[in-house]
Amino acid sequence: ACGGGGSSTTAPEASAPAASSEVDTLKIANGVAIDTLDPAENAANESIWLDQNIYARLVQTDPAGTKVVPDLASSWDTSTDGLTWTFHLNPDAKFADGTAVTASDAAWSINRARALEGGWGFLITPVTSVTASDPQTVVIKLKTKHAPLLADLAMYAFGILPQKAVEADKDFFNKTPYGAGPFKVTKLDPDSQLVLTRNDSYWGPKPKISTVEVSVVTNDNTRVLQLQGGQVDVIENPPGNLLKQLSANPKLKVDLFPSTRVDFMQVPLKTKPFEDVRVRQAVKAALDLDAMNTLAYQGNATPANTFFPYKMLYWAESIQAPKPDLDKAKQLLSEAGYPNGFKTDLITVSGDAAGQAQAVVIKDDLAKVGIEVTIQSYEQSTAYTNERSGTNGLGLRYWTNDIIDPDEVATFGADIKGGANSFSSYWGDDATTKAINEARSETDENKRAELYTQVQQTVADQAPFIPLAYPPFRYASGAWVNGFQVSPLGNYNDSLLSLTVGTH
Amino acid sequence: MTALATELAATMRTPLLETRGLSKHYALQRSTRAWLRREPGEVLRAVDDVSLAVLPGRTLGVVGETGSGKSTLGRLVLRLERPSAGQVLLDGQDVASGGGAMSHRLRRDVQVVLQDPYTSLNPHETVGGALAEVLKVTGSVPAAGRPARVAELLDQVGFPSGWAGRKPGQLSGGGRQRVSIARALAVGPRLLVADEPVSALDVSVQAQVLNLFQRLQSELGLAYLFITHDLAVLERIADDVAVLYLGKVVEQGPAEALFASPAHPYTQALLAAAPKLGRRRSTTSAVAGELPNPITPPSGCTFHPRCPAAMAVCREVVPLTTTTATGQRVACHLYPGSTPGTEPPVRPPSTPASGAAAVSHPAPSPGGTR
Amino acid sequence: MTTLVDPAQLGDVRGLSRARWLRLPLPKVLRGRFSLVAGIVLLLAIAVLCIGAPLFTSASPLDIDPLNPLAPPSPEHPLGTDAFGRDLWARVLYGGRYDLAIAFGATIVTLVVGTALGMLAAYLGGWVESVVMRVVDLFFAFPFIVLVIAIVASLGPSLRNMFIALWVASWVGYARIAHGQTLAARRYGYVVAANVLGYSTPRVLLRHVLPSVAPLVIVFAMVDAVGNVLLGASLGFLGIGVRQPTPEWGSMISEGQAYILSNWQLSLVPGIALVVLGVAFSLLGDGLADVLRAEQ
Amino acid sequence: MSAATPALGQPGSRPDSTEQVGTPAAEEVVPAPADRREPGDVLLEVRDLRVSIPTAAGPVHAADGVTLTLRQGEVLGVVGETGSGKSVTCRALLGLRPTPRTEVSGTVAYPGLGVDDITGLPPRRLRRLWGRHVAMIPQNPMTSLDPVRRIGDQVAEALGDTVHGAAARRERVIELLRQVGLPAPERRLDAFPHQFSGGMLQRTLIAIAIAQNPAMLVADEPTTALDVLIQDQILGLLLSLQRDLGTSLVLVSHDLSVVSQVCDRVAVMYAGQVVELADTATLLSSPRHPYTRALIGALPGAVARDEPLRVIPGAPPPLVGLGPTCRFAARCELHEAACDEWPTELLPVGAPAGSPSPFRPALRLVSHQSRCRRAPDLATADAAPPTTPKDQGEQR
Amino acid sequence: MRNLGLSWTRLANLVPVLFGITLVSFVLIRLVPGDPATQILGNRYTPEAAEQIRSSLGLNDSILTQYGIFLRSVFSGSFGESYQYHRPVGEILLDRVGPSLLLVAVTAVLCTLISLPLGVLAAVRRGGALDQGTRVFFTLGYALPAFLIGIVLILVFGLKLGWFPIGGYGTGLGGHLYHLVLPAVTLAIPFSTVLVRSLRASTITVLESDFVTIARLKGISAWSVLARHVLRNAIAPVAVVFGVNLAFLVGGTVVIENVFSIPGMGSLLVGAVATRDYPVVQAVSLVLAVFVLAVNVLTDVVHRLLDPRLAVAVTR
Ligand SMILES: Nc1ncnc2c1ncn2[C@@H]1O[C@H](COP(=O)(O)OP(=O)(O)OP(=O)(O)O)[C@@H](O)[C@H]1O
Ligand SMILES: Nc1ncnc2c1ncn2[C@@H]1O[C@H](COP(=O)(O)OP(=O)(O)OP(=O)(O)O)[C@@H](O)[C@H]1O
Ligand SMILES: [Mg+2]
Ligand SMILES: [Mg+2]
Ligand code: NI
Repeated sequence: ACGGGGSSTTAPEASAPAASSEVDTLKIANGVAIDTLDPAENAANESIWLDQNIYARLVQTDPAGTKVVPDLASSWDTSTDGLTWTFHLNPDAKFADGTAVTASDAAWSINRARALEGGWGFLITPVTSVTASDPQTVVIKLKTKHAPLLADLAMYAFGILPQKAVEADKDFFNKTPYGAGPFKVTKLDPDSQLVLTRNDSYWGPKPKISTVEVSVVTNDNTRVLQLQGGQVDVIENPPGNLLKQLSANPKLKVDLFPSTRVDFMQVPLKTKPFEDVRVRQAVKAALDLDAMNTLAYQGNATPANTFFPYKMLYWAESIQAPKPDLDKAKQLLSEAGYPNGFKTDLITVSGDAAGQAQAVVIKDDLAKVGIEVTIQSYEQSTAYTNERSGTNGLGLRYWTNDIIDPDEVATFGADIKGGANSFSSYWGDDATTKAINEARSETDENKRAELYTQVQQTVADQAPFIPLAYPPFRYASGAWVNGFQVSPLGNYNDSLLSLTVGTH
Repeated sequence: MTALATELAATMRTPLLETRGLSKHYALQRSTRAWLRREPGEVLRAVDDVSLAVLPGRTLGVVGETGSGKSTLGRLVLRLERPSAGQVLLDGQDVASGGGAMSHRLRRDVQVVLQDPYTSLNPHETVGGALAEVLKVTGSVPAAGRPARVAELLDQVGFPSGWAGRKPGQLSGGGRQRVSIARALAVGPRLLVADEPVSALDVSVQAQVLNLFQRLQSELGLAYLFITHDLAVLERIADDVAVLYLGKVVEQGPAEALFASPAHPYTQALLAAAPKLGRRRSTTSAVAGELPNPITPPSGCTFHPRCPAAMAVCREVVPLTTTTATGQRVACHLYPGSTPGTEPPVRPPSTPASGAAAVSHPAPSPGGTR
Repeated sequence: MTTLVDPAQLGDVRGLSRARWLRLPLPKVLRGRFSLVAGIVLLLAIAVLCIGAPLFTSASPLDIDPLNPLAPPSPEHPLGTDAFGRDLWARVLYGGRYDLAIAFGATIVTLVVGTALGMLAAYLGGWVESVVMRVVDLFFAFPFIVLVIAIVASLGPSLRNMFIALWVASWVGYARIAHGQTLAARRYGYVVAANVLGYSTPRVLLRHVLPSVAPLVIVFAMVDAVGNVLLGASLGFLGIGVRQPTPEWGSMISEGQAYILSNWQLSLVPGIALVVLGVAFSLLGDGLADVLRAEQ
Repeated sequence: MSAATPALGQPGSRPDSTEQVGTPAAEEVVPAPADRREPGDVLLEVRDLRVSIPTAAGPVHAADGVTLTLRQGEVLGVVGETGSGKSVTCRALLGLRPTPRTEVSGTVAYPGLGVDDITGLPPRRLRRLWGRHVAMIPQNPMTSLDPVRRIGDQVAEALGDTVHGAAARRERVIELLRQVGLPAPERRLDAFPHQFSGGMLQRTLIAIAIAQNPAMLVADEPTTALDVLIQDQILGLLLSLQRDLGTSLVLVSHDLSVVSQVCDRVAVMYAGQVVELADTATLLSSPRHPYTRALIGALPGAVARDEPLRVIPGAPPPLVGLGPTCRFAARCELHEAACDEWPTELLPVGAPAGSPSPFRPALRLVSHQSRCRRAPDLATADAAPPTTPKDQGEQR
Repeated sequence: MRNLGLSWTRLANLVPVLFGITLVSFVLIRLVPGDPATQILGNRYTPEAAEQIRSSLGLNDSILTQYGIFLRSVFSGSFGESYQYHRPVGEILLDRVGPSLLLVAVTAVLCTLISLPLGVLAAVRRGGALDQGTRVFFTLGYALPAFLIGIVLILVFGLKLGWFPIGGYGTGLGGHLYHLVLPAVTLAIPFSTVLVRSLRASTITVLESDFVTIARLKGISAWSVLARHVLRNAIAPVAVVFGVNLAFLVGGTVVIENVFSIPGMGSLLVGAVATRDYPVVQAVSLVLAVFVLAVNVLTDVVHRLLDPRLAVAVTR
């Protein structure tokens, strides 16, 4: 229940009746290649965010990331036991090839995503069936009540696909895939370029631009240079240190959007001395989250107080972010039997500038209480594999939400049985597990809030991992781009409907 | 007294080193196509059925043009390469079948002196160091006695022993050749294989080294297998001479007889072509034509395409070795007994020398030929 | 990204300008050899600056200063500070230690191993030669370094892993040179004589063949040392150089690369240091080639 | 002196060969003075030629005060040990320098060609001389032809503009190759040098040298790299070409036997200087320099087998920083204290100038010259030099 | 028809090398800790799901079976299916080969344009200003990391002067070439240092050789001597240097592809190792090797064409 506030948002509100765009192409430079455009299989954020421009879902999250609003389903009803959901499709909805979106397409698509091994089906485990009762009506049956159902269905993975076309061509997603979203793909070169073209069959408001060209430019500096040279209009992730310089340029602007990203430090609970909660608390007390914010994010992030994303649903504002207290840290360490500190490793992902900076600050902070840290950088895959065992020293990781409901983060982060071993800390607490399960099937908002606050507080006290920062999404764009907006979930499909590009 | 004399005579007859039917055939790489078609590979007969003997204390000179197989013969004798056929005998014993003891003996008894004075010594070792190394490795002299022995060796080759600390780079070609000889002497050999040891030296230095070779022979009783292309040198130093042509011995015999009346037309040509001081030359030459390709040697007598006395039989029949009246063993159809199955000889044995001379025989002294 | 093999560098000393003014009272080998003297002087200067770093700066290369990142030059920080407020001058000085370690450490191991393999292959011939030279071909044919880079990235950056990458990448050059030189040396009179004298294979190889193989290999090593430092820098650029927060020129350049638009000195200063080191080594290589050739 | 020489003294073979050569075209481009190939005329005049090569150890004086004349149709031999400066001197006659920074002084003039002095001329100006008037036959035929170009092209290149038209040039090339005794030349035009033996290469190089019928050929050890039999062939060929074309020939060799077989006159070089100069017979029969005597005595055939060879003790001095006095002094058996005071000069000794050459009566000899202070004593001494008892003279 | 030096023996010798490369890349990538399932699952990782994926990818089979399957896929040309892209690796390769190939080709052309005149002129005017200048320039070029050169080039020619695009690959052949100019220059600078030096040295050697003296003595002009005799002889050995160092060039493209955002093979390989996409790693290794070997064979052919002595020297 909060607006899109947070950090500075320099983009003006999209003026409703703006004339059509002067330049009808928007060029975006992303830092990461497209892994696939099959929504059920997507993993890379950048690709996920693009999916949402192509495939409409039954419902969607509003641009502020706070509530679920209609998409293909213009309305829905719930049975009184909360176990049967009926969705009524918009009769105007059409796929980009002009054929109508039918309930059986929708049911097929959701079932496809559910069935995919290693896919996102587990989120909606309580669902027993998804069927089309008539061409305009989708019926979803549950075995237990499931509060996050709508939020889950708004997720990209449950995008509605043209069943016939997908089934007819096994290379559908590698060529020029389309759905019922505002854009369709006209050129796909996963490692360098994606061209989105306006879908003229789209039932909703037509975008003012006709084409979006997304290029993949992995080198951070090269992206900035391309923006400075006017070769692109919007770039993802400009290096933090350049933000000041970029915003000083009247032709450019820096956009910081609130995100659901939470940076945290993983703690190897299975090993000495971290099995002792006092040691974990001492580490937490020694950290200077403000300094970290300054050096890693140029002050643009917010020090994290809980493991829930900043200002999202049920985020416990009341919990205090830790402040450096070296005396307390030293005292806790002595109590735990480590008055002179100890040595440990800190696993980081190489090439992640912010993470490296955080690591350097952590090393420096912990050195003050006698803990000697060796920074071990690995390429992402190895880093995560090493961290996952929970035995290889401290580690830096982050989380982002895919849905607006906190069920996902709570399950992964604090439920030892939730599949991710409480963010691989292997920390468990029966009360917390119970609270999370209750919250999932609880539909009363206040009760849910209470349960989630309890979970957040326990995690903050027990410190199985230590949340560090809430960084914003960083974009930079040319002053000639009007109305580029990113939702806290990272997608920008809503703004593409209304933004305009001027000559430059 | 008489018993000793006969024994002596017997040992004199046992050669120090002997080769019997020694051959070295280099197989040339076959093209893959030839290999696939199972065509036989080409073979270069660098040394072909060579039988020679070096007597103790005597010098066997080996002469021939480039590529005639002189160095290969030397390498075979030194067992730096395995023969394709034939044997090398040391004191009448086969080296190959003699096992480790035999090859050890070969390394002690037979040493080498090479042509290029600039690569024959390790440039990074001092003269004294190189000699001491030999003494150390062969274990013949205890460490304490080595400096004295080194000095002795250097003295023996006429190299100032005060220069033992010098490196080869500081020496002239002649100096290096002396050190090479001293190094070979350090093991106490009985035979030196010398592969063109004076070819790279200036006349004045060449004279010094030749004198040295001769003095060492008389002082130490060394035998030499002396390889060279220079007949003047050979005439001076050799007791016996073998003439090689395309891997085969075409003529061999006592040096004196061979130089006085060369039997084989090839030997005659070599002698005619060798420049002699003060002899005025004409515009004609001893022999026409080039050395044939050793991979595809001519049929019959391999010298026939260039031979001024070639006959029809030479093109077809390989001549056998026969002994001439003057005592050389020669493989040439001009001599009785060299053409298998044809007796009497095609020509009387006395004429061959004059036959060759008709082509070109040098006038003995300078005189106007134009 | 292996070191470029440059026969010219190995064989060419003709273009050297022998400075006439260089008539200082120097040991004989140094006299008149501008390249050699300049190379030694430069390398010594770098070594003194880096090893004696505490004498030239009081700042620590590791202490961060969150309040003072990316500061411009000041009396306190002669070259300013980096993104963590660390003193750039101190980092350059201390960082050189690692580069010298890389230049020597990585190079010496490949020099020894590669040379030994090449020599053995050429001298022993037969199947040993076939196997070794096939492997050499393999390493020459495939840009192994790319694979190794990727794999080291997975193993995690550290000086050790970087050494492994450098070793894997550059031993072949030595093996090739040593192989060729040994083949040639096998025909030298003194090597033939050593065989006839009945010397053992190790003795022939070490005492008689090695001295003629060494010069070219050593000159190549000078080139390779620069190549190794550069390769280290490339590893740093791909985020897999030495471990944070270790200062090492290559990784400093690549860290600074992120700031090249705002604080270019962060890359430029270690870049210049690297070039100076490279120039020192290539002068030394030229000079050594000159000396070794004169000795022959 | 030259006018006195009757042109008829030369046998008729020359017109013969020039006709084959297609002379009219060739004659036209040659400057007028060159036409007068009168045997006996002075073709080349070298005076006080000095060549100094800068090295790290100081300047090397590879030629130090060389004075020579060469007449039309004469064969001059140059002998000396390795490093005595034979090659540098002879190349300097063509205007070649061993390194770009080598300093050359003195005069090298071609009166017979109307060329005053070529020392110090840039290659650009020398090109007029090269090929047309002077040519060289190198020591090592294996390295003297461009390995990547066909034999025919390389010979054709040497024709300059004496022959025009592709077919004519081809004909001329074949003719030249036939002239030098290359078998089946028309089939070998497309061959590459590596397909030729050393002897065939040397023949090709001789063809290149005589392509424009030059007045002078410099042959720098043309047979040293070759086998005895081939050496014999090449020397015969050179002699017959020299005779047929009337070319002057400078023949360099380290082998006195070779030189004595072929040359009219011989210059003996030692340490960058000509120490004795005489016609061949005189030189061999009454050498007037101890070095020449020693050289003759050191030949393997000079003494009987059981006698040790006579050797020259020591080694030649390095050519750096030598003074004006005798350079052979340290190795000389006739050395006296007075020799160390006496700056050497090449002075006439013995037989008077102008007596006819025993080989070629048309040529008249210059005086016998020697650089030895004691040359007059040698005239009376026994022609054969005394023996040196020991062989242990090796010094450096 | 002249023998181009492409002897079957030579080609047959490449087979063990290629085989070795498949083996080495196959084993090496499997030695790296971390497994493909982790990558595929990402946040959704559970041990069970991972196990499921591993068995469906055949990673639980014996290593020999896996190698056999891989070899079969090589011969079928499909190279298997990428774990990450869910596409046949062959197809992915087809997309990526172009940029890399073009980059190397443009670089090679640039190298030639840079080194040929500089190397020869430096040798002809040895010790002159051009020689010294070339020397300094290339000492720097050799000692500077390529990525730094690349960034500076972008700053100057991309941003300041605006002559060339800042990264990217463009569309159409013209577009590709235009986009590849800066990256190719970046690669060409260090690569040329070697070529210039060896060309200079070989030119000097040729200039000092006997046959050049003989050619000059024919009385032909200095330019004719240079053009007819010196150039071809000097270039021949440099062709070998080029081939020997080709792996360097291909290795260098990894970094350059990153700086200039070119979707080539280098970045594909690095990415594939990072995601443990075994089929891609194996296929890219093989293709890169084939490419390098092919160019090496090509430089051999060029060398043989330039130097007739080698044309028949199949022996030995
Ligand atoms: N290792 C080898 N492989 C193949 N052929 C060889 C080998 N060694 C020598 N030959 C050939 O054998 C023949 C004889 O060579 P060898 O060196 O014995 O001749 P040589 O008489 O010593 O010649 P030179 O006077 O040039 O030293 C030559 O044709 C040579 O090419
Ligand atoms: N390029 C050079 N650089 C330095 N010194 C040289 C050079 N060329 C010749 N010399 C020196 O000049 C002297 C004369 O050399 P030259 O080649 O003329 O001797 P040579 O009589 O022809 O000897 P050889 O019989 O060995 O051919 C030698 O001492 C030699 O070292
Ligand atoms: Mg030989
Ligand atoms: Mg010479
Ligand atoms: Ni000789």
